Amino acid sequence: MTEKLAHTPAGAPVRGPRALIYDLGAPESSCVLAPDLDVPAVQLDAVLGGTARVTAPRLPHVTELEIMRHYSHLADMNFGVDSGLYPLGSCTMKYNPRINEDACRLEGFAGLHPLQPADTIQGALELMHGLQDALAQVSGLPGVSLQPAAGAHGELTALMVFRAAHTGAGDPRRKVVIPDSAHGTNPASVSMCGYETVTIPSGEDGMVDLDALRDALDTDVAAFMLTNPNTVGLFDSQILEITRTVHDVGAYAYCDGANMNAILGKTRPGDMGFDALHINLHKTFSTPHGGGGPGSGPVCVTEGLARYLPAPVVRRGIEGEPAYVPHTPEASIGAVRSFWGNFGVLVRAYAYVRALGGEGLTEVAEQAVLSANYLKERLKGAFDLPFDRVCMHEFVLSGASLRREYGVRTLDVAKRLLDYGFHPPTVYFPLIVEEALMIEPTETEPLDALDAFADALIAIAGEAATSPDMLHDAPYTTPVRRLDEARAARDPVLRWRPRE
Amino acid sequence: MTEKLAHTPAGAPVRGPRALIYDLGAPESSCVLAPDLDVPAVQLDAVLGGTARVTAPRLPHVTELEIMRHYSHLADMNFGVDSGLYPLGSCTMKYNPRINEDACRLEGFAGLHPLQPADTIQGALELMHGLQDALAQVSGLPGVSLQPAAGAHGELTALMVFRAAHTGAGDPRRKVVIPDSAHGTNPASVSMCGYETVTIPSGEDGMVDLDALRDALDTDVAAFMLTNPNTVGLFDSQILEITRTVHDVGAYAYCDGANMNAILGKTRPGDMGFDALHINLHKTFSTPHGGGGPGSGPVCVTEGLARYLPAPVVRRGIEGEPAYVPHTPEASIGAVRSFWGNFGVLVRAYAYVRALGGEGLTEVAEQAVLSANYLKERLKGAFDLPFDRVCMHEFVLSGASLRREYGVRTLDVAKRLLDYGFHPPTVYFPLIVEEALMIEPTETEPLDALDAFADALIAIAGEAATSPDMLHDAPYTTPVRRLDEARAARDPVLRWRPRE
Amino acid sequence: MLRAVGVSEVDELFADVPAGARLESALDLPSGMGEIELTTHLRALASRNVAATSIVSFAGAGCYDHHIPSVVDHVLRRPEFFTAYTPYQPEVSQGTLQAIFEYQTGICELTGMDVSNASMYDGATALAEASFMAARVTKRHKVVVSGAIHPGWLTVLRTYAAAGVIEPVIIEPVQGLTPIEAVTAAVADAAAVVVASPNFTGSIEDLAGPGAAAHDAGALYVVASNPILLGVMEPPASFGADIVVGEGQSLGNAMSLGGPGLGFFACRQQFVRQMPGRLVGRTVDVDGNDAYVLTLATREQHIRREKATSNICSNHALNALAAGAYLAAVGVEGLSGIARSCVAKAHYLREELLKTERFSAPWDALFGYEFALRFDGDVDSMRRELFERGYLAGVDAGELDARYDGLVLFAVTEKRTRAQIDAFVAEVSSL
Amino acid sequence: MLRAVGVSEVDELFADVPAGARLESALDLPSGMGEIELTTHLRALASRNVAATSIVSFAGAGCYDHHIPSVVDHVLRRPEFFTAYTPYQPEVSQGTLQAIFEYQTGICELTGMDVSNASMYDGATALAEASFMAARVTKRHKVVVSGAIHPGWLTVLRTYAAAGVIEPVIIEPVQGLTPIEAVTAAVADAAAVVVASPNFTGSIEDLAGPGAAAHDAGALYVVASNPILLGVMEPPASFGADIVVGEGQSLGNAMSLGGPGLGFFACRQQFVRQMPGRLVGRTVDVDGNDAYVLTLATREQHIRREKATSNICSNHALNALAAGAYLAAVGVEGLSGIARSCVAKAHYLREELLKTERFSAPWDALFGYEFALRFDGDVDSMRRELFERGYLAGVDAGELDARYDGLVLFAVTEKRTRAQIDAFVAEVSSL
Ligand SMILES: Cc1ncc(COP(=O)(O)O)c(C=O)c1O
Ligand SMILES: Cc1ncc(COP(=O)(O)O)c(C=O)c1O
Repeated sequence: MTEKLAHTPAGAPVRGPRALIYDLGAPESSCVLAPDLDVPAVQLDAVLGGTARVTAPRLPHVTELEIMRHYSHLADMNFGVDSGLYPLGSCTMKYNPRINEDACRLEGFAGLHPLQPADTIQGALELMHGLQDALAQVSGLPGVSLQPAAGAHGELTALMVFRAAHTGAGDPRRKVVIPDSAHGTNPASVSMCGYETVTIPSGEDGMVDLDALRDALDTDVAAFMLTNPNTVGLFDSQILEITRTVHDVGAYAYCDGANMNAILGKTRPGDMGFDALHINLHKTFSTPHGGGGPGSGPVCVTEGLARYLPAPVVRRGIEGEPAYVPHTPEASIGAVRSFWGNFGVLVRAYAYVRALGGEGLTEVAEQAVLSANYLKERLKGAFDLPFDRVCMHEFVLSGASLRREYGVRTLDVAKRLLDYGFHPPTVYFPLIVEEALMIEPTETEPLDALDAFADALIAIAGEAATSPDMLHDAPYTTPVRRLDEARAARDPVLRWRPRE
Repeated sequence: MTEKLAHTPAGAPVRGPRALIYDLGAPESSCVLAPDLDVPAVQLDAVLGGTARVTAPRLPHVTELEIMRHYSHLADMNFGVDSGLYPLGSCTMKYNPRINEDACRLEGFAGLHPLQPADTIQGALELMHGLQDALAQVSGLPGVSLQPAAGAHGELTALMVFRAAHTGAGDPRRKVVIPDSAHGTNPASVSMCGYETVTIPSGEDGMVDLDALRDALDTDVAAFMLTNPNTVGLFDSQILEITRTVHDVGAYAYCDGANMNAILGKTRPGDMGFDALHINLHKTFSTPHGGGGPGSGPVCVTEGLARYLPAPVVRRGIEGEPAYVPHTPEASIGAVRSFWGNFGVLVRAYAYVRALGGEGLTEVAEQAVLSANYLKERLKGAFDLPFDRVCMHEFVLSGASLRREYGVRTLDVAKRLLDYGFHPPTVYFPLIVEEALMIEPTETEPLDALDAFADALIAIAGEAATSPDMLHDAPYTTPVRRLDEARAARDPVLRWRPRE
Repeated sequence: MLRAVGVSEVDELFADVPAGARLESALDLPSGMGEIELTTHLRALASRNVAATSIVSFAGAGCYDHHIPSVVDHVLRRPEFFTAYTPYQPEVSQGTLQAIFEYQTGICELTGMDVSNASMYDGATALAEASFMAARVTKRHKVVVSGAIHPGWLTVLRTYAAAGVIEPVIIEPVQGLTPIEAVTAAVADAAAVVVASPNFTGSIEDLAGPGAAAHDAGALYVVASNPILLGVMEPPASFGADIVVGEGQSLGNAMSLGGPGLGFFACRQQFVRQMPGRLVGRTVDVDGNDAYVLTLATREQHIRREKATSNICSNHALNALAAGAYLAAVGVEGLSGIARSCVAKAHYLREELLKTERFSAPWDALFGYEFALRFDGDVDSMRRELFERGYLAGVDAGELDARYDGLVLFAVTEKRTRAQIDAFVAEVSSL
Repeated sequence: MLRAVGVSEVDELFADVPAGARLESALDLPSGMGEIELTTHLRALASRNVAATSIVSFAGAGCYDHHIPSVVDHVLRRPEFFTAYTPYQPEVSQGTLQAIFEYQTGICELTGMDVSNASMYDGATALAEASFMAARVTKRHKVVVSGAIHPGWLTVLRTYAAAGVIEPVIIEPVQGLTPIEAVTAAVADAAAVVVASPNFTGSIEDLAGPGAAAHDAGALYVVASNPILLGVMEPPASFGADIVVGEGQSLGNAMSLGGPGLGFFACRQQFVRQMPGRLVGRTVDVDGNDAYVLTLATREQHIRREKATSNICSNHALNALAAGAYLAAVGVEGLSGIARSCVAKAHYLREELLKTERFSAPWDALFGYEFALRFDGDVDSMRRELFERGYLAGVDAGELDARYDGLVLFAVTEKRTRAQIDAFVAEVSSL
């Protein structure tokens, strides 16, 4: 006991595994009850016609104190951007400004019902209109839908738009081409939209292999999807040729905008020749990731495609209308989710845009790229650097040598970083780099933090040489340690059950 | 390095000592700046007449990310009621309901200027009036001032009222009698009010020694101050005789209401014969302690003394006035601080009163007393129990035997409790019990938590027998360990200075 | 930093951007604002809206003004939760993972299903994903859908269906309910039968019939539920549901103009490997401690790519966290009490509105806490007039679907008091 | 539990309460409310107030409508801070302790003093405590106090003085300033000379004169400061202050009807052992790590009892935490910018108000961001009328002290815009 305690951090019950909330409390506990009924009671069985519940659900039975302690304890076991550097490549884990959190909680935003008359939500519509404008401006693509709930949802929406446009033009198509470095959502969205995925290999240099692209393109191809800057953190300098080539067969060029943070104010997907783009507001526009969501994935399209966007979009009112009104584009595909979009997220993104302005957004890109290059330079001695050139906002290291020489894998390095107090980078993505470590520091990390992170990774590379076995067992200091993931998948336990 | 890291908890930079915020950041960083000036600029030196600042203060230079990380890290090193059981005797560390925190932040409360016209703050005045009423009701003393900022401030206020009353009656007095078990604020308040403290010893049983009291009383005594239930957690059953005796010499009986939590709805200081009382809203009325404050220490007095209370109090308006108006009692002592009181704290206390109602408050006392007795019964085998009888909301154990038999002191026990994830009880107070451990569980702790705490204390008593040395070095698992307090006092370092 | 990177100005780092794609001018956006101006600006925008929560609202139609327990937002404000990414590193993500595991449990308990995923974007997309899943499981395309479901959800389903993966057949409602005969007639070769209860107009459907029809035809049975009512209504599992979906906004999430909400998605154990979305499972770590982890990821896009069960990546984890905290705050007693309160108040309002004779009942179906009435005048001007007087007089159902022209949909939550209802009815009478 | 305790009902535990003192009836209080009703009730109360922050406020007089950086409240909401007690157990209180140590540093930097305590209740009590401390240090009683300090603070000082420990001698202001001759005339045998700059009417005092007078007479020099202005004004230390106190509400704390605010208290090193209040100091732990701890506790009531330097126990730690976070958020550039902005806007408003000719200058003193003007009509009805139009037209100084009858005190913070000022002045002109 003592021994164990001596290794248990402060507030022992506050760290390490914790009972499920379903196993806490006394049976009669609860925290918020309905108010006393001030209207005549109803006989549930009568009004519900025999569908009244027979067996009550088993829900937690706890007091408010127990709830706060429980979630405080859980929070203590979590690592967020506020806990330390979170260089998850492709995820843009920048700081989430607190004023955004305040803004979305203002009653004039949080308390709005989605079906209120338009003249009672003019502030909200003005905000969405302003955000549409800003996204059109940074993307160079004038048609904007704020409806998609996340990046993948935006991809799907854009593909639906392409389908509608091709079908509308009497030119239905069946295939979508993507490079092998693409994020998994791209091919998955392709399938959901009823297209077939054609994957082309990337070039040696991580860029699009133009020949492979040309080979894959034909008049049955609806679109080519590309992340640019791409998933190895490089800007594809052939981009104008790529989009031209795609357009040549009557296909659309789609930009996965997950990496917009690198190019804000420096170059615009529309100017690169893309026809459509999604933007992850939860990456580039500083809205929090929420432990997995909610995000928001607005889609920006060319003027020609704007008529297909899902409804509603917000436009300025004309004579006799309020200043801003909802609008259904003429050939709208319909709607990809309920109501307007993830409005609470849009408020945050809008606040961010207004805080920074055009100049500030441009500085974001510059600093993000500068910080990534700085880290890359500091780290390229300790790890393999497959693409040794200027990178954009992120770069990919490889642990191939560490693996070959010491049998230390990238996973070990990642887990060991946890002991040093850092969140690991994205690992094993993109698939085209062996033992990949994809590092995106973001512009909000101070130099101190960048240096401390580089120091840690360099120290770990040293440990790989001297104590590889120690690394296999890392981490040592986290609330739980390496998990048996195989067991979780083999025999899935996906919910609490009462103890017998 | 590895060795050390292996003992460093998750998110290493998030636990353990941390750099001062003054040593972080880059020189040019900042987070919130003034808006661009939209009026003519002024020449500071001119308008300030040569008092313009020559050398700028050295303030932190950090980004918002750095601020949040810094304070998140600091918070992680802190233990609050939300972290676990906090049985600090005499402090009533009950759960702080979150709705109170929401309420005091409503703009209609938080955004009020103290000198707004009364008709523009009717909601606030109604709230304060309601709280005055509630405190009068639970105390049995009809005159209430919400102005004092804390318990000690309330004591001082009440003593000032006594002084004014005696002086007003042409009977000025010089002494105040207190028992040796009194809290330190009592004699300190006595001195601040220009009185002399006369300390009388407590009886063997922890109660007032009536004979000693009678001996100390004379017509130069202004007041007798008593905590009842007292600081060993017992209700003094001679209370009616005590207050009668005090009144017999023309002195006032003052109740230190720090222990009101035990008696809500069961008995009232006014009915016990007390003339005045302070109530710590940050104890009995669930407002948070804030890491040391702000609290609030309203004073309740008899009808006869109400005319001396500090101004303003809130009364109902009469013909032609708003519903509630500020009022200066006819013989008011003046004011003991600026404006109305700690209004933000009053809002929380009011919310608590309204949430519980009379019945709920009474249940609070019952459960607080029951929980304390339960813990006492569970622990009396493992520690000495100087007063082995029914207690009120708290009780005092003694570590005298542990000290004698194993050389383990109460301080060791307290520090060891930290390793088990509990905040220690109040130790070495009251002064009249050797190696005291004063335990107040409060009514909000669930049975599970009480049992876990009892188990931990019993385990530690066991460790005292088997491994006393281990206990001398406890705690082992906290962000920092035992501190060199002597050094802090010998050579005080009370502020950051820039590194040379 | 520039020096360390070996460039003399930052623009050199953007040399890969070809001349033709470079943005030569500055972004045409309003210039940045400090926090002080921004606060003023945002407050001004917010004040240009009239929040439903600041007046007396009877609007529902998929987004409800339920009480949000104070503790929920205090949980959500913990930065360790909201500033974290998807819990890919379980060693430092046990907070999110355990909270989601608890959320999954709550959804299973409410719906009676075996497994719940970690959340979807909203109820409408959850329903669309359920249809896609049924098509995958049954290798069929036709989806027989009650036309009485939310018109907005129908639109989403139709939009998703344009890709050709599913083919919805919409069953025209009769008297506000889904006619079982029409379902039976359409069900042959169907991948799924989809019914919502309560449906868009608040009516409670007979859930047993369509379930039997579905199963007889080898189709899956997909039911959309209201999670608050599941506190007092028999779970869809009892009627044979294979997949249960719904909008979970009511469980502790602000209305926030309808987003972000919470799509919940639960199904029977046998279909778990066909589910869309993330799943959190329990396992042990090397020290033998219980620990939680994302599992069955081979269904997902980052592993399975074009063969994935869905393209979803970011979900609505924080909303699920809110739902978990909500269920903990109310417990079974609170939830059933809230549901009873809503139901009783809705029945009271309907009675009183009928008494005014300005409203008439379009049909006589059972309902929970939402119902449709026909107004004897112009719905739009009635709602505007009542808005001026401080009431959000339900939802103009005809605005969502011409099929419902003239109908007003009223929802009554536990937040409404009898006094508010009486005052509202008095205003209606005085129109 | 009853069984474990050995009683059959809970009332047995209250047997010690004598019959005559037992409360036989139930408490006469409104019955309890669930969270839902309570939320409604509290919102209704709040809405019966018009928050100064929701209109355009020019009120100051000791409580100021400065911008509170968003980050400050996010820090304060961490339950580990606000649900903790006074940091008596340093091993699990490093968060509070380090934050206070940083706060103490900030106050020292602003005031130029050597040491700051961990906070007092408010500016007024800090001033009273400073006078008591001076009496203790000098073993004298007389305190020569500028009559130009805040009338509310004067009242508090007089109230505290009734105990006889100090004897204030109030120096009547002349033309809104403290006449040095009068100070010099009164200073013999004084424990302290007390001056505020800016004073109640916003005027900047000559701080050097009274300091010299105090020191010549062997008295301590106590100065009350405005912490925002210390961003651009020379610290009181430069004028010989021995103790500097003030109201710190402006540093990140809501106005909240004037409480809780923050009393700051700083002094020269040589007096540290005579200071009231808590002090946090740095030391090391057994492992040699830097650590923070409450120190010099032998000054305090729990150790020294009747000989303590003050009776203060609970202080305003959380407000000090807010002040520390505030100073971090604004930094030196932000603080001086905010101060400049306030000063410039106040000077602009004064100019414009004088142009209306409804106001006249009672004197011609230098000022920071608060100033007094004489109104040519009834102050009360003017303020009421402007309130109706959305303005809190300063503070009626005569209400606080008859000496200021007819004077209106205007404070202008960085939150006010020129547009607001111009619109306000236009309203004044139209009166
Ligand atoms: C390159 C890329 N594309 C698409 C996505 C999917 O975005 P979301 O998670 O918002 O659906 C991601 C997210 O990680 C990504 O990195
Ligand atoms: C018995 C007793 N009296 C008085 C006080 C002083 O109260 P405060 O800290 O609110 O000034 C305390 C606080 O601990 C106490 O326990």
